[in-house]
Amino acid sequence: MSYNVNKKGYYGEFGGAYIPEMLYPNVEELRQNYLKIMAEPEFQKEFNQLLKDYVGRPSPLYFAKRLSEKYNTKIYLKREDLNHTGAHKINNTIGQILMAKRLGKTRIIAETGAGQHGVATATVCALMGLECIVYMGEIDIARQAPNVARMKMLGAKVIPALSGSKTLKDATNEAIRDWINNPVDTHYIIGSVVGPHPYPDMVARFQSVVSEEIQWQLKEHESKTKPDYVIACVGGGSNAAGAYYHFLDDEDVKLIAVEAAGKGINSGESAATSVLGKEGIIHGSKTLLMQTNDGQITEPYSISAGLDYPGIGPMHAHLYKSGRAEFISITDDEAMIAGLELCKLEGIIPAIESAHALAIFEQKVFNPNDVIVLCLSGRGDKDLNTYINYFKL
Amino acid sequence: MSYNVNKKGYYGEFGGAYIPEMLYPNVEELRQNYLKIMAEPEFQKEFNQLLKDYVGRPSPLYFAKRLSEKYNTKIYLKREDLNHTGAHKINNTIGQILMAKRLGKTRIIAETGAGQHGVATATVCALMGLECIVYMGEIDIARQAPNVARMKMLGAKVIPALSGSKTLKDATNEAIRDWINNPVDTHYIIGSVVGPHPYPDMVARFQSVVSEEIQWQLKEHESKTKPDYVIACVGGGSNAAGAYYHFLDDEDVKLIAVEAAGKGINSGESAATSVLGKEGIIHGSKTLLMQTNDGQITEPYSISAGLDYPGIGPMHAHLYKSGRAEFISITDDEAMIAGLELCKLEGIIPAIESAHALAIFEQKVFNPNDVIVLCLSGRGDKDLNTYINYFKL
Amino acid sequence: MNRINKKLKENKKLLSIYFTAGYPNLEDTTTIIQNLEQSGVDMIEVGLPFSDPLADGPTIQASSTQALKNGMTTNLLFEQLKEIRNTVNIPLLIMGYFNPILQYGVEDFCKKCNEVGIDGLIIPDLPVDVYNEQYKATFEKHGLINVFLITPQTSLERINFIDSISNGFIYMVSSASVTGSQSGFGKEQTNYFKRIADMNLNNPQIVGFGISNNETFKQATQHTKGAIIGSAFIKHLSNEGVNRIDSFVKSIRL
Amino acid sequence: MNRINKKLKENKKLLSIYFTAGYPNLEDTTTIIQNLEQSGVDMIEVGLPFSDPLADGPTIQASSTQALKNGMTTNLLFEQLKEIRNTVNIPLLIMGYFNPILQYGVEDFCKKCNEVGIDGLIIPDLPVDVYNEQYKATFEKHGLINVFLITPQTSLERINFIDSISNGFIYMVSSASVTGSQSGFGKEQTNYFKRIADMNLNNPQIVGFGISNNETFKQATQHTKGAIIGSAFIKHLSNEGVNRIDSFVKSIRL
Ligand SMILES: Cc1ncc(COP(=O)(O)O)c(C=O)c1O
Ligand SMILES: Cc1ncc(COP(=O)(O)O)c(C=O)c1O
Repeated sequence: MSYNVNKKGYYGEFGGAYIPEMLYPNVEELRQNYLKIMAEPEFQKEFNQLLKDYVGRPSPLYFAKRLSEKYNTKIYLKREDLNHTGAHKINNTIGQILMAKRLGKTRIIAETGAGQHGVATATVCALMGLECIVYMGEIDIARQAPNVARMKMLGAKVIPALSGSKTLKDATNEAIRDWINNPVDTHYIIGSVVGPHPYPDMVARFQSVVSEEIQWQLKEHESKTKPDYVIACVGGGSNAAGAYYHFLDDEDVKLIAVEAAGKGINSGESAATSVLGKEGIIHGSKTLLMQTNDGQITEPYSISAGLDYPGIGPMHAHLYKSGRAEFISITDDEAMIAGLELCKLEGIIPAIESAHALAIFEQKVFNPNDVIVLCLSGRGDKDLNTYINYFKL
Repeated sequence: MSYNVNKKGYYGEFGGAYIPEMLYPNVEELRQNYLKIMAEPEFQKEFNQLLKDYVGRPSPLYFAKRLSEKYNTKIYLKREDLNHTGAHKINNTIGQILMAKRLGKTRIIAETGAGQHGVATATVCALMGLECIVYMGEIDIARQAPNVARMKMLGAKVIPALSGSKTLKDATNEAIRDWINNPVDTHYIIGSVVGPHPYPDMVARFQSVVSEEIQWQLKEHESKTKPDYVIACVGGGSNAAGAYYHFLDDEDVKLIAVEAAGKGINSGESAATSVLGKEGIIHGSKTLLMQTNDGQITEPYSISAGLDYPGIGPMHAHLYKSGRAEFISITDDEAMIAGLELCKLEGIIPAIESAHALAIFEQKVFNPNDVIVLCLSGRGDKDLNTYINYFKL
Repeated sequence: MNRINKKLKENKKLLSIYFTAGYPNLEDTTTIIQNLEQSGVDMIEVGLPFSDPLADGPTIQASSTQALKNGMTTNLLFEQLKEIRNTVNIPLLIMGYFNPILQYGVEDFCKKCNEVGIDGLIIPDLPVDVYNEQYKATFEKHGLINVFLITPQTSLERINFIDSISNGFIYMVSSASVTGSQSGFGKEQTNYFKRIADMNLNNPQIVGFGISNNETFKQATQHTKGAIIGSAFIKHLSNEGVNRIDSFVKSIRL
Repeated sequence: MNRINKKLKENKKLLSIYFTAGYPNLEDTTTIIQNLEQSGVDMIEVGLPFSDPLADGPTIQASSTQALKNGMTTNLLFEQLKEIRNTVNIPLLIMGYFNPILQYGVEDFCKKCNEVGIDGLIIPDLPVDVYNEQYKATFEKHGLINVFLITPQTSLERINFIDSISNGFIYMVSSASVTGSQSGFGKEQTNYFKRIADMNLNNPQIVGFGISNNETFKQATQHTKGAIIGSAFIKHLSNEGVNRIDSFVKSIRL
């Protein structure tokens, strides 16, 4: 069984491009060109140079000694928090901005939840001198204020999404509407492995640098290229996709995907798509999503803006359905405690998204000899207010 | 002429250890051991491993294309902003915490201005499981709130300095008082190339990794190991010391030090020590400092907390007096505009400290073929409020 | 013969109206349909509301949200339409996003449409090729006409393909945009209408998006078979409820 | 013979008092000195205020800040002390940080001290070796005794060295701490006092830091020549101004 995308844009039964005709030319243009462009040596050179000199790659693979001691196993953190702008999101935006330029686009739009993708998009737009519009749910604008300020500094226009749950899902709707209205000059930089084909595959490929590095970095540390486990949080699933990518077809490497249980799976305030979701269509892709019996998309909830999304990318839907990855849900409280624990043990303030992944060490027991790579998808600077208020520091 | 420290702890006529007897045992212990410990292979190994896997070194040397085009010269940015915790400060705190552990210390104190050194100290203390107390001026606590929150998250105790100008100078006084009161178990991690010998030399050596990397990185880009200019902002002078270190004795490499002119050199609200200062003693070191005719230390002013210090390290006093480095003062307004310019041209939000260095391109004309390395000492996340309010974004 | 095909044969410019089922009040559906027919409307798109209507502008979005709040569901809509053919003769289409239909079951949905007398479907996010490969047979089995959209950016080749698999009309989006975001047509649009007309497609074209009054209706139908009004009618419903529907319709066709 | 040396020869435990010149009011300096002598104090340290007194606790810090605000300067202090020897006989030392002295010029400063009748200096941040190499000759030329500090952490070797270059007394810091931060002495301190006494140094020892009342004065002087009170006296001045200085002094020596 392959866990990668097929020619038609599907992962197993998930994926595809369920888009209004108005988007067809744009998406089709991308579909026809993305692999060709990505294969161009000039593209590769520019992409890799920027990842190195601008983003600061390779991001370290850090052996977390005190965390490992506490949980009596071997935990490596893949330090995407050290990337320029503070999360894995920029791997993708660098790739997509180069793509957009080659497609002759002059105007860039994006959706954002935690604001990391918005900042990463605003950043590459500044770098390339392109106009940038970012849609962001009104609630996320309030809870991720530092990132809103950063986008403004970078010259992006931040437009609040006022409909629905006023979070990532609604920001995505608004971005799609913008793209429909601006079909010629605009490229939509989607921030995760969601959306119509070829987005999930394209974003996964741009993020795959994460697992590419893990292979040779692990070799330096452990004299082997594959870990026993790869763990990542899943909002849309891009950091997980990047961390899994080169291990997808190697079943020796166990994959763990961590979702946000919010106030509890059965609380009605959750974003644990694999448990609560059913097959359906969201944002142009057939995948798992949280919805009513009637097919109305549910308003999700998580303390973490980046996980507060009612779907997961089609790759992850397939990994779940096929059993290739284990899915675990983590509540707000568990995540917050794990986030603070990393601060205290390792001197690293994680994004609350990443803190969800960290919380699994309280849930699942590993062997002392297990080599675990956890994708630390972002830093917690954007979440300081949430942490401080939560812990009353 | 040598620009490095001599055996007695002086740079030319500057330096020494003008400390109360109560501090003598601590400072002497350090003086007798620091070079020995730093030379130990075990120390080197641990230090370099942490710089690589934890801090994320090497920090990139990034060719800033659009900035270079604008100023018609070749500008490379040394990306210390990409280090873990967001500034160069952590190079030094990693070194000093390893030093402190080898000296058997269990309690760490530090002063901080911008909060970057406080965060970097709190970080390494968490990493090593050591108690951490950070002194910070009350005014700086207000203007660098995100860093205060980070220190708390990391488990450090932040104690406000309420005397004097309530900024870095006063926080340093408080830290010294603490050290006097706790002479046995405590190590004082000074955050810049200031203080009594051997601090300026020790901190410069820990920061020297910056210019060590510049050499081989520049070779990759320009097929030569030395730039025509190295530019850095100077608060106490540690990022500058690190960026200059391996070029100090090579007079082909021109050094430019950028100080904070605040509201203008002659406004009475400034921190431009080289212009306004005279020789004297501050925080245990003979150097240049801003003072009254009577020898009372002046309360400095800069919009940038990290440059708001009435002295400079003795290395810099010597570089100034000897003419080895050119000193340029930049006002608040000039720095803010240069900071925003970097956001818009390169997608990088610089610390306001670093923005002072960037502002010199409006002051000084370089040749199109000049290869300039500018130390981008830190990222501007801590300064978002100041930027947003200043530009009314 | 399907009511849509019959209607398309009439020698007139067709006026089609979209409204969101369950808006402004949950039970307004049949009243609105009846009033529209009585006012001389030729065809109606009944909107099945969706939580995330990403091809719609703010007006239709807001009406969908309100309709869902009011309690509209797929089952309820079919319930409301159960007896519609006792009173209404003009073609009725359901316009809705694919996910609610998928959850209902595409086969069940088509069957039910047929039972209550729905003539066709417009599903903006059901792609042409997916329809063609997976659902065409089902739709046809239940006598439903599926309507595809084209836009000014749609390639000639693709228009021909869409024409080849259509058996009713082609929904011609006036300009690339979400619903409700245009005011008046310019030269660009007129050229586009003419360009398509000159293709002599098998299926007639009906223009949607941006038609709000007599002037735009006339512009839109100069080279086409008809026009669809959506947002402008939703605005009328917001302002006046189900009252004075006939004067709204008359203001369009004069 | 220097007044300090003469005083140290007296067969009694010496009480020395520190105050900050210019505090609480700018012109209080001579009044305070005179009152202290009249109350039976043996020696006085006149504090030259400094903006950044990093070896001092909050009480003395605050008094320095206030004194500078009041307008105290090095020149003014010398001006105030110009006639002091007309009325005061006990030894007077100036205690201050090095930077103001450096700015005045060390040679000029020493000369001026000598002129107005200052007998010695205590400069906490002038290191022993710098003094020894650069300034000893100057101090001696102007008849000034420089007083060095030792603490419980000072090594035997270093104490012997300090003793060798001292020619007055050794300022024994009671415990490692800034001024004003102790309350009462414990066994550790007493052992330390005794340990130093047993060294039989050339220079007698006077204890400072943490002496605030009769009890601590007695403890401190059991094994030493005398004790210095700083913060406790500054607190008296804050509360009562220059009034009742004699009752403060009597409360110490009873
Ligand atoms: C730090 C961080 N981690 C994880 C996520 C979740 O996104 P994804 O699942 O695409 O990695 C986000 C989204 O904003 C994020 O900012
Ligand atoms: C980002 C940054 N740059 C520069 C400085 C100034 O310090 P130094 O001159 O020691 O590099 C600071 C001090 O906090 C800082 O945070």
